[in-house]
Amino acid sequence: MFGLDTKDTRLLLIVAALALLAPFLLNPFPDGSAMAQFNAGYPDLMQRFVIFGIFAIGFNILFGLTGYLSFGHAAFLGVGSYSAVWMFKLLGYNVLPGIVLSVIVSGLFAVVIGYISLRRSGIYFSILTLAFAQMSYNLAYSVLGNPSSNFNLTNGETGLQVYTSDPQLLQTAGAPDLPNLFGVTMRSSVQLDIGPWLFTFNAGYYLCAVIMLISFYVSVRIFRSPFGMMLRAVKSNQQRMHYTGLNTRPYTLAAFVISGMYAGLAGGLLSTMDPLAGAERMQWTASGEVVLMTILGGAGTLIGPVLGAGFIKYFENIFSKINEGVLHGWFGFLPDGMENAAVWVVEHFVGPGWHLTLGLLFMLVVTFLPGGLVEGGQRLLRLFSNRRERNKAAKSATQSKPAE
Amino acid sequence: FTNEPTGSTVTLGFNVPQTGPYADEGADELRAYELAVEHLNGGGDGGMMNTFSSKSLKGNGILGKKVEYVTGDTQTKSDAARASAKSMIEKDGAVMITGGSSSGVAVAVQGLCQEAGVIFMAGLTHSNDTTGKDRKANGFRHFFNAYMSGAALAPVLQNLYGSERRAYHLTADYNWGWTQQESIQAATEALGWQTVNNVLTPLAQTDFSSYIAPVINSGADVLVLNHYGGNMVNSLTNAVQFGLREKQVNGTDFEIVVPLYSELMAKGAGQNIKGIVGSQNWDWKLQDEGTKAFVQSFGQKYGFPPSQAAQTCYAQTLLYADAVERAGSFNPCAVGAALEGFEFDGLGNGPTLYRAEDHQCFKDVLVVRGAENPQDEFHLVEIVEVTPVGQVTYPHDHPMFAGGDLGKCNPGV
Amino acid sequence: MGILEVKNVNKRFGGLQALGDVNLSVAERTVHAIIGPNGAGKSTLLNCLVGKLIPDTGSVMFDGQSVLGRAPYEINQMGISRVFQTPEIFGDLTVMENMMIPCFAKRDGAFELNALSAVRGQKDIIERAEHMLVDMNMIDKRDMHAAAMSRGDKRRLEIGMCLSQEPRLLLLDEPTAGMARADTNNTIDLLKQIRDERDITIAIIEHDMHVVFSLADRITVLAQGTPLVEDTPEKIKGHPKVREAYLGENA
Amino acid sequence: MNVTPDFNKSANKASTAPAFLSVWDIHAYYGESYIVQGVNFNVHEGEILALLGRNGAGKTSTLRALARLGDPEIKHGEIWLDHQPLHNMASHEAAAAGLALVPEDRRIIPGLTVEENLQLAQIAPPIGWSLERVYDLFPRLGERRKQEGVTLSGGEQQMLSIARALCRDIKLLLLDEPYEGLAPVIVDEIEKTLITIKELGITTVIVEQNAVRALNLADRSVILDTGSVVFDGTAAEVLDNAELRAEYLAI
Amino acid sequence: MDAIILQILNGLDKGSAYALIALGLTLIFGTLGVVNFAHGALFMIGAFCAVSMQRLLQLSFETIDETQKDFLGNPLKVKTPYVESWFGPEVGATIIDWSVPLAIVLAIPVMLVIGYVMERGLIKHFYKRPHADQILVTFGLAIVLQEIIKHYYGANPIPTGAPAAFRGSFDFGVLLGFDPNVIIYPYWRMVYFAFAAVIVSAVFAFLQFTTFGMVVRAGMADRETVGMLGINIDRRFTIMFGLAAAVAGLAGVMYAPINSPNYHMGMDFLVLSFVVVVVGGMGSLPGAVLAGFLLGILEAFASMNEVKSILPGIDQIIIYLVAILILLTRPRGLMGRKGVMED
Ligand SMILES: Nc1ncnc2c1ncn2[C@@H]1O[C@H](COP(=O)(O)OP(=O)(O)OP(=O)(O)O)[C@@H](O)[C@H]1O
Ligand SMILES: Nc1ncnc2c1ncn2[C@@H]1O[C@H](COP(=O)(O)OP(=O)(O)OP(=O)(O)O)[C@@H](O)[C@H]1O
Ligand SMILES: CC(C)C[C@H](N)C(=O)O
Ligand SMILES: [Mg+2]
Ligand SMILES: [Mg+2]
Repeated sequence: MFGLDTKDTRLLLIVAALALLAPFLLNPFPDGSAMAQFNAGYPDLMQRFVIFGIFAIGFNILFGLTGYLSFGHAAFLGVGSYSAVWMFKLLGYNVLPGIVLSVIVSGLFAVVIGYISLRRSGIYFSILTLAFAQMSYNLAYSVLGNPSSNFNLTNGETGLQVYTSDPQLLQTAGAPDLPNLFGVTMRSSVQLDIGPWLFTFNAGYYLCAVIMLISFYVSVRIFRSPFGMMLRAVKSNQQRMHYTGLNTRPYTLAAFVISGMYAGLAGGLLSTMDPLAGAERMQWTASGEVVLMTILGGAGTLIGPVLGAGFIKYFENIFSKINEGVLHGWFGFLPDGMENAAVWVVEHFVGPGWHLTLGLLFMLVVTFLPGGLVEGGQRLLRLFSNRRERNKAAKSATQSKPAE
Repeated sequence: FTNEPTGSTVTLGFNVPQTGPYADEGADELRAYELAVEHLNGGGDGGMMNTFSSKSLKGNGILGKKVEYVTGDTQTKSDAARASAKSMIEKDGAVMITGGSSSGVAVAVQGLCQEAGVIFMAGLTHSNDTTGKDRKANGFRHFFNAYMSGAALAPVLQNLYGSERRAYHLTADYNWGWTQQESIQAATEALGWQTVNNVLTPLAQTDFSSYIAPVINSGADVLVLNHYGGNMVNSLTNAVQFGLREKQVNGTDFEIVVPLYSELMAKGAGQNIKGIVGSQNWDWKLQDEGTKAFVQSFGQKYGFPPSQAAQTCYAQTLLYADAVERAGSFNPCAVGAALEGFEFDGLGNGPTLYRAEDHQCFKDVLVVRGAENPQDEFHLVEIVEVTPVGQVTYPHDHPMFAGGDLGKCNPGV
Repeated sequence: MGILEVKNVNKRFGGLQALGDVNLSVAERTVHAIIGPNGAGKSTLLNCLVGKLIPDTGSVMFDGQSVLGRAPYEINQMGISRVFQTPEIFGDLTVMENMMIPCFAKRDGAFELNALSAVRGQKDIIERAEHMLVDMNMIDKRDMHAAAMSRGDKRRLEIGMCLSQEPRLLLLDEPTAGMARADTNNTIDLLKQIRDERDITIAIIEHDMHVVFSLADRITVLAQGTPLVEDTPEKIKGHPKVREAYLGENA
Repeated sequence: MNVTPDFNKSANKASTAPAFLSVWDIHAYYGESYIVQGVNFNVHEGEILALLGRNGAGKTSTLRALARLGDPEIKHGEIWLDHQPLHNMASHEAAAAGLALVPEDRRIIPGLTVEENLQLAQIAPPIGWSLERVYDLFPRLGERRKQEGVTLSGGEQQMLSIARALCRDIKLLLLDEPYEGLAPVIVDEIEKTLITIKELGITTVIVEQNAVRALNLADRSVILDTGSVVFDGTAAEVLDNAELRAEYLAI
Repeated sequence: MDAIILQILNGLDKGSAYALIALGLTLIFGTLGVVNFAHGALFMIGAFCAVSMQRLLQLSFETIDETQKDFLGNPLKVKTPYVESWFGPEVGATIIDWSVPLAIVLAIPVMLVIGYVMERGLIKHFYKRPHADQILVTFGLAIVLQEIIKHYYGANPIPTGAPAAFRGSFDFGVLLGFDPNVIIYPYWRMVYFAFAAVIVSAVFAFLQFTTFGMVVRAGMADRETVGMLGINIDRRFTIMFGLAAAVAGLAGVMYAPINSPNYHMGMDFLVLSFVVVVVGGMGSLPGAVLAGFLLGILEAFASMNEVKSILPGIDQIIIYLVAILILLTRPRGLMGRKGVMED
């Protein structure tokens, strides 16, 4: 289906099902229960899952396939965000022009940066991209963002936002004063009450989810295309490619630009969900984050980057919010002394300590699952299927011994 | 309206930096919030609820609903802060968001609360923009701002150092730095000081030596450090290393001024801060009843005195609760109306006005100085003068605050 | 006038004159062997032909066009393919994919953004690659990781990859080194076959005299960077200088 | 051919003299793939053993297992060299115990000069030939001592790799295709060197595609096919047994 | 003229910090081939060794002074450091004053142990893994180390002064014939520069005049072969790692008086030091040091007002800009070796 083989089609359908049912799947615990803290099925976080999923999928096209490790992809995310907000400022709150422009502008930006950076490979390439992104960040944070200067492109630390004095040329009188798609605001939600559960279906989320599915689909197509194969060949042996009559530069540049456009798209979507673009989006830590997402999930795999993005965002948003009060709630059933002890121990890993947990998990995952979360999943699957097979194979086992 | 509390409880969202360079400020803010919640729910000794001029709070929660809270990490990044605030609103049903310790974050979160239809009670934010260019109907600021720092400091500086001074500014190159510098330059120039130079320094800078060195031969005799947090600790340390404090220019002693002060910064700067003048929103050594009550209950609970960050956040929480009580509703528009133009006393800052036009609090501003011989680690800062509120008040359409528009209060869905 | 004309090529590495005034003319549709002691400059000469090295002086013409100053991929697209002395293959890819890549390069040229069509759908390429694998006697290794093959197999794969491009000039740097006798013989047969069936010119470097003498139409002996003699195999076999400097007693 | 595990390590089918190197039923894996599938053989002190077989038969894998390199991993079996249990050692310990491997891809260390490559072999004891002695044997290396090792010609690299093994004081030399890529005269040279080495009493295992040459040199021979031993006997037996040669060596 | 001399001095000083960090980093990164994102954390831990030494020396017992009150109105507890009661107030105070130099004694074993544990426990599994995995694991480690430090020492900077003897500044200008007080330079920064010079030459000497360096270089290029030659490369890698950790730690200890240590100071330096190492060229120690000084001096010049007024914001991007220019004109940085981390 869709020009994919059955395995990929199945993967795509699973991802689609997960994305569309996310409001249910991410809210497994009834409201008000102690575990409700772990629910992730609210619009903002779900949006982040899919948007950063897009970012990571795009990054993976470059890194996973060609092995070129860009340390400056956040620059494209930022450029995309700024472009979208500028569209809101100039044209109005319909999200379409913003999304389109963010992809175009980040693509152009990627052409320039990629053209220069791809002259080098390995760590030298990484540092070149890093340098470009850091320059963009520093300039966006200060020189290009001074509200009192005539040239205020980014609005500095505060972040670029829409002011009532902005032109908004296409904003019609009745249209909502919030990002919307032909009148449906990104913020609008439908809620469904089932017993103690409350499920929220948010317009913005579904827009992002659909775009994510399209992005994912495109990435599967790229992975399975001759182009994708060429990119893997670049990673494997550039020398051989040259002597096989292939010019690697346009291949890597195309991959770079495509992944830059994915990043720009993600940035644009971030702005449509929340119309403010901050400079930190371009900082090296943000570039590092997408690297971590991709590796954590499994670089070079189709679904890995999305998993990695979800994993990191989940920690950032859920674990950081568990505070002492919540912990006392959980351990309230214990006798006082033990309650305090338990709270004291766990406290180090949640709330302000969520970074610690994240750091430890990075170390554990990469040490024990070299292929990232995807490998973890595969091992689990293999464990189950092995058990089944072992039962089947038990009888014939004697024959399969190496015989000379 | 958004997140109308229907059950027996009401949820507030405390959005503070738990990681990053302001994590200590964030931790202190959180302590204050927890204390405030305890007091609102009738626990503890009641703290400033006893000294607060408005007597609507009864220690039975807010409008009879028990106060619960959720916390989040802003990481001092506008993005993360907004994400965290959004999740509090969308997931936890918070009806008010408060906290933060940077202007960028405050402006970003304030904008979000405006769109989402909840009240935002800003924590630490000192930029003029928060209640100037970026003011919002749903947002309120108790903390003072850069203009007020300038206005409070200038006369003291004139007293201490005369009106013939030539100032050299180092300014953190971001929004807060710019407004701070603009304010202090205007205030000092009005007294006859000259501004020799203003040099912008990158926010990420850690070693300021190459910015300090040119000061030596610039002919300036005052160095103004428009820096905050780690920036300020480092630039001040560097300035002292380069011997600026022992320096004499044209027969007068060279002086350093740090317009925005905090206890935590003073601690970070150590020896170097001694005798250096700056301004603060509040200090635990003030002798009014509100302060004493607050220091007592905070000190009992945590074992050390509260910072100005703690006081601001505590006051914001009480102010919000009180406004709800007086309005009789959690509706942001009703709460906003109750806060607008509200005059009160007993929260540690003397008589205070929440101005209707821009939602900025007007109250006395402290001019402080690094203590020469601190008796212990809590006495690093001493109060030089309490600048009366009249001297720091400005019209709401003052040019430094122009271009803003509160808009209409938004109660959300 | 040969299809390949090398004139007065010089190449120095620091103090070492790796190639000194090399002149070589390879006639179209012949097999030309280059032999010579280790370090004579044979591989260096090939490097100059495919753009890996640029000679200090001299000219290299292929089919009337200069190759100097062109990037390796352009030279390949002109019709020159090369097998390396140490196997250069795509280790992370499967054997089949290794074989498909040159087929794509042949069909689509140096770059083609073929990003949305599935590899599966490229019937012509698949057919070609499979055909080539059958020819190379490695169709059973179709889905193996290329890096996991034994070295002899890697070399055979690389030859197959070059052949699948149907080059007009094929440069082979010790193609059968490390190859088992049986496969060496197969390779000789294969090369003979393509020499006879296709419009191809082959330049081969080999230390295995069995291979050289079974295939070559002409032989150039290189020593210390300069051609010593160029002649037919029979003459070379008997050449006293060559025997002394290169072949030794057993040849 | 079925070789039963031989618990008496000094016993040997070919002779009754005690074995110096005893390889007993080793099974080795690259990750999941099972490659060396039960290899047994013994070598006597001072003997040369020719280990033969097709491409991919598992010769290199066997040598690598003996040298205790990480890949392939031995999951079963024992290796004894002069009463020392190699199977319990890491590769550097095996080297200290007197084993040296000349690997098939030569493994000249990039970034190091020729001389540094040799010096590297003389850091950990036991140390063998002096650099002068090595340069005497391979004058080409002496001339190029300051050149970066990896820029040597293929044949020169092969010399360097053998020379590096000689820089160590060894009891057992494992050669993986030492003649590959060498000019015939040099092959003669190296053959002479191997005879010298044999005279020094060093035990040698040689893997070579040029089976006839190797068998002429060797005392005994073991033939591998798909990871297990299919023949174990004297070199003469192989040379005489046309059927065996045809089936496994294609000669 | 005086301004330029001053900026050169500043640049040298910044440069020595960059050079020292880059030196340690390049030992691991350019020599062992491990992208160590935790290197900044090692620097930070070094600085906190200075803080800990200071705290250790200031360990005090409490006596109650009824005459004074604390902030809650209770009698004040007065703290007296043990060293002052043991050695008398004056000697005690001097010892406390010298805590930063004394911390070197603490830092060397601490850093060696940390380096050892880190390498044996974690890094050794990653030599053969892709750089991306190394980044992930060392980044994770850096976060963990930071969080631990933050947990014990808080997030705000902790002042850690140099000994009083070094606290002033030196009048360079007089030496060069300028008016007094025109070119002055802090003593401690001169100490730092000298210290950096000593460490850099010591490390060079160690790697240059022993075969150790060659072995480690060879080991990075091809571990297997080096092992095959009887060399226990693991042990040498461990030593190398410990050495690099110690260099980073010492750089941190001595840096403490220049900028008060805080838990994220390592991350602040990390990115820049990676840039420095790469601009210097992978695998080249002299390159790293040279690039450190070059970028330090350029940064100092770019922050001069004269320059900034022509190119606003240049000081924020100068390092990156120069890095790009250098990498585009010299493919392997200033002195990089071929083939090191190029793929
Ligand atoms: N990049 C280089 N730098 C320095 N010297 C080099 C370089 N490449 C090759 N050489 C030297 O040039 C000479 C010729 O090398 P080349 O590889 O062409 O020899 P060859 O004839 O192919 O030998 P073989 O048959 O052994 O492969 C050798 O002595 C070699 O050491
Ligand atoms: N790293 C590896 N991972 C998986 N399989 C491998 C690996 N290396 C070799 N093999 C497989 O092991 C088998 C034996 O390989 P080996 O290199 O030992 O053969 P060989 O006898 O030395 O062949 P040749 O004569 O071609 O060198 C081959 O089928 C090869 O594909
Ligand atoms: C923490 C604040 C009081 C200062 C901060 N830099 C700001 O932007 O306002
Ligand atoms: Mg060659
Ligand atoms: Mg082999």
